[in-house]
Formats: sequence, C-alpha cells, structure tokens
Amino acid sequence: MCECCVQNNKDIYLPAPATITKRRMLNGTELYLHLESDSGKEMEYTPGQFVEVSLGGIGEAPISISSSPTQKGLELVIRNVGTLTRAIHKLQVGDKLGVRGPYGSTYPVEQAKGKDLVFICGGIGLVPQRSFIRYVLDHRSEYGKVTVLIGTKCYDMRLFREEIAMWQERKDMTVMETIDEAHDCWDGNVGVVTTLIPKIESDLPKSLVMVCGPPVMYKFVLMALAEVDVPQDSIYVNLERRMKCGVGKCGHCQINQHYVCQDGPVFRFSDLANVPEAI
Amino acid sequence: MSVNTISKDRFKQFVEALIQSDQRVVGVQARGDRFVFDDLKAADALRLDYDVTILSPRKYVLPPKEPLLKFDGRASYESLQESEPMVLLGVHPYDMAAINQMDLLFSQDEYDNHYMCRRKKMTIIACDVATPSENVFAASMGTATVDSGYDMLLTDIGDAYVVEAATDNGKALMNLMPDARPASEADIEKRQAVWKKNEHDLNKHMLECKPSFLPKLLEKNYDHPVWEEKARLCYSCGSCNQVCPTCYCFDVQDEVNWDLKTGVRYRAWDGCLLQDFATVAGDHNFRKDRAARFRHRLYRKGKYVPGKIGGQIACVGCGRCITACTAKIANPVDVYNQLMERTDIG
Amino acid sequence: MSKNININVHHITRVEGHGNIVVNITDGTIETCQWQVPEAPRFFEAMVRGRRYDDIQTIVSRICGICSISHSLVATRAVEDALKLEVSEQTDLVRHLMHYSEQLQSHVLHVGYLVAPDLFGEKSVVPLIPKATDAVKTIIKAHRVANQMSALLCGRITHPVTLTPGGMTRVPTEDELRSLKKELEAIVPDLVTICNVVLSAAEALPDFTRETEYVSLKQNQPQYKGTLQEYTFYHGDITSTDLNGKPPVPAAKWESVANEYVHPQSTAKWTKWHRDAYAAGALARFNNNAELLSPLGKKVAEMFGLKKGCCNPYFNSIAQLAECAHVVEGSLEVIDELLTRGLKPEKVKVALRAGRGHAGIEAPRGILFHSYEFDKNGECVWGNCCIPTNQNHANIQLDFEKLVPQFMDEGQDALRQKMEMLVRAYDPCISCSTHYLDIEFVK
Amino acid sequence: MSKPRVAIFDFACCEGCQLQIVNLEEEIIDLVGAVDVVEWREAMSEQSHEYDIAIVEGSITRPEDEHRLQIIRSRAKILIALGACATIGGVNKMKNNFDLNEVKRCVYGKDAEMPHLATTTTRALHEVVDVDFKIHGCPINGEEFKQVVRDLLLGKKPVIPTYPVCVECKAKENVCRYEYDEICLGPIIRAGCGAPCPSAGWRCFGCRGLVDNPNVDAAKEVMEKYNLTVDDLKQKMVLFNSK
Ligand SMILES: Cc1cc2nc3c(=O)[nH]c(=O)nc-3n(C[C@H](O)[C@H](O)[C@H](O)COP(=O)(O)OP(=O)(O)OC[C@H]3O[C@@H](n4cnc5c(N)ncnc54)[C@H](O)[C@@H]3O)c2cc1C
Ligand code: SF4
Ligand code: SF4
Ligand code: SF4
Repeated sequence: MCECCVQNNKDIYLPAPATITKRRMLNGTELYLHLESDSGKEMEYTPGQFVEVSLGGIGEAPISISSSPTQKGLELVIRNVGTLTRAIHKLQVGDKLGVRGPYGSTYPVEQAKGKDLVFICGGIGLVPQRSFIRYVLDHRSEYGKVTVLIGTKCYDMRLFREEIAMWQERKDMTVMETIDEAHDCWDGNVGVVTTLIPKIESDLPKSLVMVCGPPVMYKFVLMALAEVDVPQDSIYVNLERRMKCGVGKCGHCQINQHYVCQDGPVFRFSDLANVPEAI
Repeated sequence: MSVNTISKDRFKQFVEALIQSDQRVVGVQARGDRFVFDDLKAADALRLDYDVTILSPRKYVLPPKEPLLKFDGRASYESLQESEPMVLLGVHPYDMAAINQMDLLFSQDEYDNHYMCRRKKMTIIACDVATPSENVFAASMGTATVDSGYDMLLTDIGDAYVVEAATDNGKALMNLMPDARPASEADIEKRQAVWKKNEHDLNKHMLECKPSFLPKLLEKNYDHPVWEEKARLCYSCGSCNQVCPTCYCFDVQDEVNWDLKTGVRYRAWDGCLLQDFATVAGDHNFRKDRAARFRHRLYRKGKYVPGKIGGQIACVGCGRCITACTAKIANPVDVYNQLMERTDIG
Repeated sequence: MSKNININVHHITRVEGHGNIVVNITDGTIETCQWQVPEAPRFFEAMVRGRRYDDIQTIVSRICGICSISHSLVATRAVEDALKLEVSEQTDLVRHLMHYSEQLQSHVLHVGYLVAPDLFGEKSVVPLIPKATDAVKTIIKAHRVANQMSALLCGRITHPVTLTPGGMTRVPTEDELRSLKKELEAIVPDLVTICNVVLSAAEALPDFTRETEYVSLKQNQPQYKGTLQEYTFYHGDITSTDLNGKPPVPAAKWESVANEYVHPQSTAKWTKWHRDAYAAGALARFNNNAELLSPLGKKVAEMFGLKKGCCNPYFNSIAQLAECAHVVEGSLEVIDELLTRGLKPEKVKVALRAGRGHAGIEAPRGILFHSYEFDKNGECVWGNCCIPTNQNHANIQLDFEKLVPQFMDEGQDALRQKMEMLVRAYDPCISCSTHYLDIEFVK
Repeated sequence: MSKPRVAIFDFACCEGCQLQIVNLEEEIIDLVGAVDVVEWREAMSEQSHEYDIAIVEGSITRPEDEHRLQIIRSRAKILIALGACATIGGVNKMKNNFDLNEVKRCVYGKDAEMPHLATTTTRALHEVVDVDFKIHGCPINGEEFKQVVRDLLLGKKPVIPTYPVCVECKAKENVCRYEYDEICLGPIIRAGCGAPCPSAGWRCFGCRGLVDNPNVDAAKEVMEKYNLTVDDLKQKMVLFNSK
C-alpha cells in the first residue's frame, strides 16, 4: 500500500477477520452465528447498526447486528437467499469470515430512556430489534414498559424460540407472538402482526415504537399506529436496501435524499415524511 | 498565486519536457472527429482547443474498474492501491468543478483513501474553454469558469497562454517553463475577456432559473408528468451516467483466480438508470419503473447530492449526457425548464 | 490375425464438426468402407436471402468458427464483385494481414493441438502438457500471437467485425502495427522449435500415397512486390495439378470446377472436377505454388523432405507448417509495406445496383467459394457457398478405399488409428460443410 | 472435494465458442487443472457418460438432436448453454423465417427430400430442456466464460449483465453509431461482450440477445429522431434475434 494510505491508516473497504464461535440453524433458512474478532478487540457499536460481512471470492453483504453491545462477541442471523448467504450457511464453527463496520444509524438508545417502548417485529425483522431489546433488558431500570410484538409467517419460521419463551416468563416485559397461518402445534394468536396492536397496554401515543419487518409490513403497521394516534416522531423504522459499500459512497442504498447506510437503517418515521421511496 | 504568460511555441516545449519527466501525462487528443483524454505521447497531439471530451476526466479520478483489495481465502484481505503520479492536462472548468465535488464526496464522512490517494498524486492543469461544444450549458450552472481545484490554469489568449500556478505543485511545474514571463496587464485583461465571453457563450441550453433554485424546484415536482413523458423512451442504458463527470455510483465484485482462493475485489462504475441498480435478493426492485430511475438521476444532480455538498448542484453543464443519450431525452435543462413552466416560483 | 474388422467411429474427435468412419470387413472381404458426414445442415444459402448486402459477411462468417475470417473475406469480396465496388490498396493489404492471422491461428491449432497427439500416441493435447510442457507452451504462444493479430485486425478474434463491402470499418494504428511486428518477429524461432518437435515424431506419419488432383488458387498477375504476389491465399484464379498447361479458371466460374452433388453418405455436398475427386488445402496449395514459398517456408518443407508433387495426404500437416513460416514472413512484409505507406482512415462509399458476384479465396483448409446476387435495393436474392472441407469429402472416401486394403492386415486398432489420422490430416472443418467425423466399425 | 466432471458437447453451430475455450491459451491448463474434462470431442478423444457439468454449444435443428440433448440433460447436474446458437438460436434461427421445405429445396435442389437432410424449426436449448446458465455471445467472450466457470466452481451465481451494450460501448469511449444516423442494436442487447463491434466501427448486431426488459415501445419514435425506421431496426434484428 502506498504512503498516503498508510498515513491515513484505514481502508474503509478492508474487512477484518473474525471466527465463528457458535452456529445453529434457527429454522429452515435462518442461521445464527456468534463471531469473535481475531484481533481480540470488541467492536464498539450501538443497537440498530449493521456490519458488512465478507467471504473473499464470493462477496459482501450488509447484515444487522443482533447482539447487544452489553455482551461479548457479535451475533448475526443470516437468511439463505442468495450467493453469499448460501456460502455463509456452509461455514462451520472455527471457520473465518471478514467483517467491517459497524455502520449506520442507531436506535434512540438515549432518548428512549424513561419511556415506554414497543417493538413490532415481522419475521427476520426481529433480528436487529433483538439488539435493542437485549440492551434494554440489560439496562432494565432505565426504561419504562417494554412490549414486544412478534409476527411470523408460519410456525416453522419462528426465530429465537427459547429466548422468546424466556422473555415471556419475565414480569418486566410483555411479549406477544402471532403467526400468519394456523398450525397444529400453535395455540397462540393467529393473524398478521397488526392484529396484536390493539392488545398493547402501554400508553401508545406516549411510547416509542420500533418497527422492523419485510417491505410489505410497514404500510399496514404504520397505518394501524396512525389510527391509535402514535405521533410519527415516536416511530422508528428499520429499512433495507441494496448496498455495496456500506459507507455512503456507492449510491445503491439511496432512498430519495437518504443513504440507508448512513442516515439509516434506523429512521425516525417523521423524517421520512417527504421521502416517497421509503415505504 | 503567480500569473505568467508563455507563447504557444514555448508551451509546446513545456509539454514535451513534461512528457519526458517521470510521471504519467494524460492530455486531450483527437480521436476521429471527437476528443478524448488519453496518455500523451507527443506535444503535438495535445489539443487544448477541443470542445468537449467523450468521457470526462472522471475516468482517471475514479477509474471504470479499480481494485480495492486482494483476498486469500475467506478472511484474509489486503488493501490494493495502484495509483501513480499523473498530470492531467487540459481539464475544462466544468470538469474541474465536477472533480472538486467528487473530492468532497470521497473525503467527507468516511474517508475513501483509494480515491483520495490517487487524487493526491495527481497534478491537474486546467484550461479555459476555447471552443464551446454543441451542448454545453456550463454558463447556466455557474461552471463556465472555475477558481479552485487545479494546480495550474491555462487560458488561450491568441498566440500565448496565460498560466496561473495555484498550488506548490503548479509552481514547481513553472520550473519547466523557464521562458514564461509575468503576465502583463493586457494579458490579464485578455484572460478576463475570455472568462466573460465563456460565461456568456457556454450556454447552448439556457436554464430558466438560478441553479441554486433547483433543489426547491424539485421538491415540488416529484409527481410531475415530465418524468413519465421523458422516460417512456428511455432504454435504461445508463449512457447518461457513463459520460457524466459527476456520477460516481459503483458496484463491487470479487474476481477469483483459478486456485479458487485468491483474487481481487474491485469496484466498477455503475449507473442508477440501469434496470437492476436497486434490485435486491429475491428480485425485489426498489426502483422498478423507468420513470423512477430517470427521475432519480435528475434529483441526484439537482437536490440529493447538493444536500451533501453544501448546495453545489451536481450537474456542471458539460452537456455530455445530451449527446450521449440515444433516445435524446437526457437533457437536464430541458427537464428542469419543463418543471419551471408548470411551477409557481413563489 | 483376425480377418474380421468392425470400425464404427461415431463422431470422430479432434476435428471441427461431426463425421463418422464406418468399416466392415468379414473374412477379409471389405463390405463397408465409408466416410460419413452427419452434421446438422444449417442452410446458410437459404438464410441470406432478404438480407442486406452489408449483413452478408456477418451471417456467413458463422458457417465456421475456425475459418470465420476466410468466410467473411470471401463473402465481402463476392459482394464487392456484385456491387462493382473497388477497394483501396490499403484495404487490400490490411485484409491480407487479417487473412494471414487466420492461417497462422488455424494451422498452429491444427498441427499443435489436433494432430500432434496422434504423432505422440496421445488422445489429446492434455496428457502432452506434463510430458512436453515447453513444446506445448511454445505452441500456445504462437497460437496466442496469431489470435492477438486477429483481434487487432478483425475487432475480435473470431467472426470479424471490421470488414464491410467497399473497405474496412477500422484499420489498425501504426503503433499497433509496430507492436504486432515485434510479436511476430519473436515467434519466428518458436515456429522453428515447433517444426523440430513435429520432425522428431514425423516417422509416425503413415507411408501412404495415392495419385490425386490438387486444386488451389494461383496468382498470375503480381499485385504487389514481394511475397504477396506469389504463394497466394487471397487473390488469383483456380488452378489444378490436372490442368496440364491449360489456363487457370477465374473464381467467378467456380461452379464449373466444383460440380457439387449430394451424396447419401453426407449432409454436406461433395465435389469433383477432372477425376472422381480432388483435394484442396495446404498440400494442394503447396503442390501448385511450392516454389513461391518464403525462404523459411521453403526451409521447413525441406526439413521434412516435402517436395512438389507429394501425394501423401498425411503430409498436409507438414505443408501447413511450411505455410505457418511463410505467413509470418509474409505478414512482416505487409506490415512494413503498410508502415511505409502510412495508415489513413477511409470512408466507404457504396452505390447500390442489382447484380451477381463471385469470389474465391484460400481458407486454411483449402479453396473456398462464395457467390451472391442482389436486387437493386441491395437485398440478397440468391447465395451459394462451396466449402473446402466439402471439396475433400469425396477424396477422403477414395483415400479410404485405397488405405483399408493396404493396412487392414495391421489389425483393427492400427487401421482405425490410420483412418482417423487421415481424416484429421485433411483438417476437416465439418461444421463448415455442415459438421463431420464419426467413425463406425459396424458390428 | 473431487473435481467436478465437465463435458463439452455441440449441436448445429460453427464451433467458434469452443474455439474461444481453446483460445484461453495458457489458462486452459488452469482450467483442466480445476475441473476434470471428461469429454470434449473437438479437442480430445476420450468420451464419458458421467459428468456434473455439461457445456453445450449449438442449436437444436433435428429430431435426433432433441433426443441427444435430453440425454445430456438427464446426465448433467448443471447444464450451461454456450454461445448464441445455444442461448438464443443464433443465426440458425433465420431459417425459421422461411418455409422449411423451401429452405431445403433452396440448398439441396432436387435432392432435398433425401432423409438425412431432414430439418426442423431451429430452437435454442432452453426451448427444449431446462438450462441452468447461459453464456451469451457469438462467439462467447473468453473472459466471461472463465468468470462463469470459476464462479460455478465456487458455488457462486455468475453475474451476467442485465444492462445493454451501450454501457460498455460508452465506457470504451466510442462515438455512438446513431450520432452518424446509423443503426445499432446496442440499446436493447445484453452487455458482457465489452462492445467490440461498435468499438471497431461496426454496429452491434445483437449476438448476445435482448436484455430482459428491452424498451421496444420506444423504437419507433427514437428511430424517427435519426431518420431511420423500425423496419431498418427489424432488418438488423433478424440476424441473431429471429423467433
Ligand atoms: C442494513 C441491512 C441489514 C441487513 N441485515 C440482514 C440480516 O441481519 N440478515 C439477513 O439475512 N439479511 C440482512 N440483510 C439483507 C442481506 O444483505 C441480503 O439478503 C444479502 O445481501 C443477500 O446477498 P446474497 O449474496 O446472498 O444474495 P444475492 O441475491 O446473490 O445477491 C445479489 C446482490 O444483490 C445485493 N443484495 C441483494 N439483496 C440485498 C439486500 N437486501 N440488501 C442489500 N443488498 C442486497 C447484494 O449486494 C448482492 O451483490 C440486510 C440488508 C441491509 C441493507
Ligand atoms: S448531468 Fe449531463 S450535463 Fe450535467 S454534468 Fe452530467 S453529463 Fe454533464
Ligand atoms: S454505438 Fe451502439 S452500443 Fe454504442 S452507445 Fe451507440 S447505440 Fe449503444
Ligand atoms: S457488440 Fe453486439 S454484436 Fe458485438 S459482440 Fe457485443 S452483443 Fe455481439
């Protein structure tokens, strides 16, 4: 590398090696990974952020951080949808991959203190939300009521089942789960996640609501929240776009004037009022 | 800053000396009936009277395909940086303005040392326009002249060039011009006249508002019929992106060697007009319609990028996209003026 | 030794296209001995109808990937003949160079990759790589230079895009020619190396001759000074070893030379002139033009004892080697000529007229003819092509008929090997003809 | 992991795409090192019925070809169509614009009815069997071929451009043919070739086939801007993009 690069001492595109220390399939398509950085240095991040995960020769993809900075290592959940994700699914404990980041905006960890929090998660949307939920649970006294709504398409796709069961045991949070399609082994709520909104006990207009899920989910959830008078500046959405660089250069993740990798992925909904491409 | 004058003959000797020096020299040359930036092998080939080059000097600042790093297996990476000292000779003011914008974009927030490193090794000799091209509208965009970014600025005043050395690099180059004399009052006046003329002449398409009004104009016209009207003929060929000096979107890909282990990760020009620019896994395309992509480019030029670089409009009026567009729909002025027609400027 | 032989090579390998060899010998009696061509017919002559004059070379180039340049060139010249277009000397010279690149590429490929494995008793060039790494690399290098030369002159390696009736769409720059010249000069010693390697295994070439008519182009009026006027691939009239002093036939009259007919053994048409069959190709060119080879070309022929009048078809590969040397020396000459003249871009002007045109050219594997007719709008109304490989089919059959009795005592495998080698020696390009080789020893 | 077994086959075509594999020159040694080439008639004498990847060149023009292709398909895990004849039918499809009997008569005259000259409507491979990947072009681009093979060996989905030739043509700094009021198919044809034809002063004649979503509706108006007609465009499209 040339002199002036050495001087600046940082290549924003350069991944650092990390090792897989735990691995398990959460369901048929979603793989959970626990990583530790080879340098031994913990990554400093805030819930809501993501990393770029690399396999030399295959490529790179943005992946949300699912762990909380209060714990050791990095947890990711990866859905098998394409080339890179398929290759990651083949990795085993002890295998290495490249990681760079963290990137992007964060959940309002500080502003949320003292407030009631509602998390609305659709499918894999639980993954980034979990980072904040765990953070809140690790700083439980600093936050108000915590309500988590989880909607999954079908019974078999549910993520983090044991952890959710543990959450449900807790007295200091409310967790409601629903699946879209009825299933023999399921005696809980059936229906889309919006059907759970009326059951929320917090004072919704005064709560902060965090929403993350597949693109189709936002419209309906946001409509439902408007109906119960949640102000737009109390709603945070977590968006996803195509992304190449993760650092605000390549242009792919742009939503109107916003770069998902810098201004997002977590947006305050009120900031998206004039952003027609967002939802 | 020092301002000198050098005769055209002597200037040729300077170019010859430059070519003999140990840095790469790139200058404007004729290719067929058009002009391009290319490695300069002889002073005679340099054409500072050119109108516009087919591609902008972006191809040197941000090469079409550039290695970022090499990998050895899944997790071992090493930065690659291939830049070399280079002199870029004959950059027009609008292109200079574009480079200045890109410098800002690649250095702010996350510092891109692949780009910046190359820029630092680059000496830019700008030159004022001597022949306006058929579609230039730099005057409308405030880029008919430029006052920063270059190391040296040349202005053709007939039988001589006025040479302004603006940086240490530029001043060092003056050493290769022993015959240059401090510019006379008259020469400076002649240069002023060229600037004045260009600020008037480089305007084959007249923008009917101040460029600074564009963000506001666009703000109100997201659903304007012009997007659909124009994009109806769009081939999604990205020609407008390719030739534009201010477009800088890129794609990143890995190329692996036959050992299936080592290889290079590189970035390559991409274009927001291309159909799959915003397509993600599962074939979901966030900007599926031609019109949406067409609109995105003109919003980027007139509103989004300006939002990142202190309001500078990211169209410098070179007119290349107007020429390059096969469907003849890419003219930014044409679109912006149509928005003006139906917008209350209030 | 068994007197029963069944050979059934279904799609002979290491040839371009599909061909079959079928031999059936029972109790010493030859019952079947056939050369079959089952390649899927592709109907180019029908498909060109309705196309404009300047699309013809693009279409017919696809007759054959290996000799696409020859097809494009001959088509372009036939169109020029029909439209009465003259081309400049510069165009002519550049096209010569282009054509040479194909001869070199094709011959090196044929001798190096397809024939050499036979000489060294291997099934392909792959096992030769570890055994004779340097030799293989030398062959690859010569092949690469030939391909670079094509890419430069044709716009891409295969299926040229710089040819247009009336001229060229792009000519190389002088810089490009100068660096090509360096590359070509550098492979001269490599060619000698390749020849020595082949020479070391030349005794593997079967001792077999059969009196044959050899047909090729011959140039009577020199076009330019030097090699170009002589051992011709590009200009000239049709000559034959059977002409016996009669004047050569102009290319426009090729149909009276080829006398094409459909044979049930073949999807490709067969041809005959003075006898039941004739041979085209490097050996034919050599037998008609040997004294005009370049100095190195002559030297190569001498190395192998190849002399004018040779009737051993296996020596076609040796004639190709001599031509490789000739073509490299010829190219250097043309480059010098072009550099002396200086290269200028030219504008092509075409005035449409109705008419029929013909042209003949030497493709790497032999003489090749195209004819087209256009209406006054420049649309093609008729086309006819006659491909070298087709002109060799009947001759291969006749060679087989002499070869099988001569060698049948050596046993099935040796006979089969000789027959495959014979077909390969002709360097058939069956996809041209349509496609070529499967040998069947019928059970 | 054992090396994948690769077999190369051809149907009606000029074999120019196989030639591009040979034209990889030195790298062909790397190729045969990375895979086990078990059958390749044009280059070697070995043959095999067992292979993982079948690379198939050429169009289907006869009933017996269809059958042979089906057998290849049933044996191969991955089937790659190599080159325009295989991916889009190539020039062979021009035949489909005529009456087939008339085509035969035109070439073979009175012998046209001989059984071994039978021919059917030309089809690309995917019109007969499932095709996993297409390597476009007439001929294919060697660089792209290498990349596709290596990607497949890595288990990666090859990146084949979905954008038109103009992208690469512009990057080569060519003056657009349309600026001289000449026709060019670049705007609707899939890139990946590096635009050699416009770079050599010729038009793109469409050998890589149409992009997925060509803007055909624009043709008429755009052609008029250059004093050209849609018929001019169609004349050129016939070469490689006949039905
Ligand atoms: C901020 C952010 C966070 C994400 N977090 C997660 C997560 O926690 N878990 C998870 O499984 N997935 C997550 N994704 C989506 C994930 O990045 C894509 O599924 C992944 O890029 C697909 O890559 P692939 O090579 O397997 O798919 P392919 O379809 O083979 O990829 C095709 C190309 O499209 C691009 N691409 C495709 N989909 C996306 C996408 N959604 N976003 C960006 N680029 C894309 C890739 O760059 C790739 O080059 C996240 C995306 C974003 C933007
Ligand atoms: S948008 Fe067009 S006119 Fe403006 S800078 Fe880009 S290419 Fe030039
Ligand atoms: S010449 Fe053809 S490929 Fe090139 S830009 Fe013009 S239309 Fe596109
Ligand atoms: S430019 Fe067009 S015709 Fe030429 S190789 Fe590319 S796709 Fe084929």
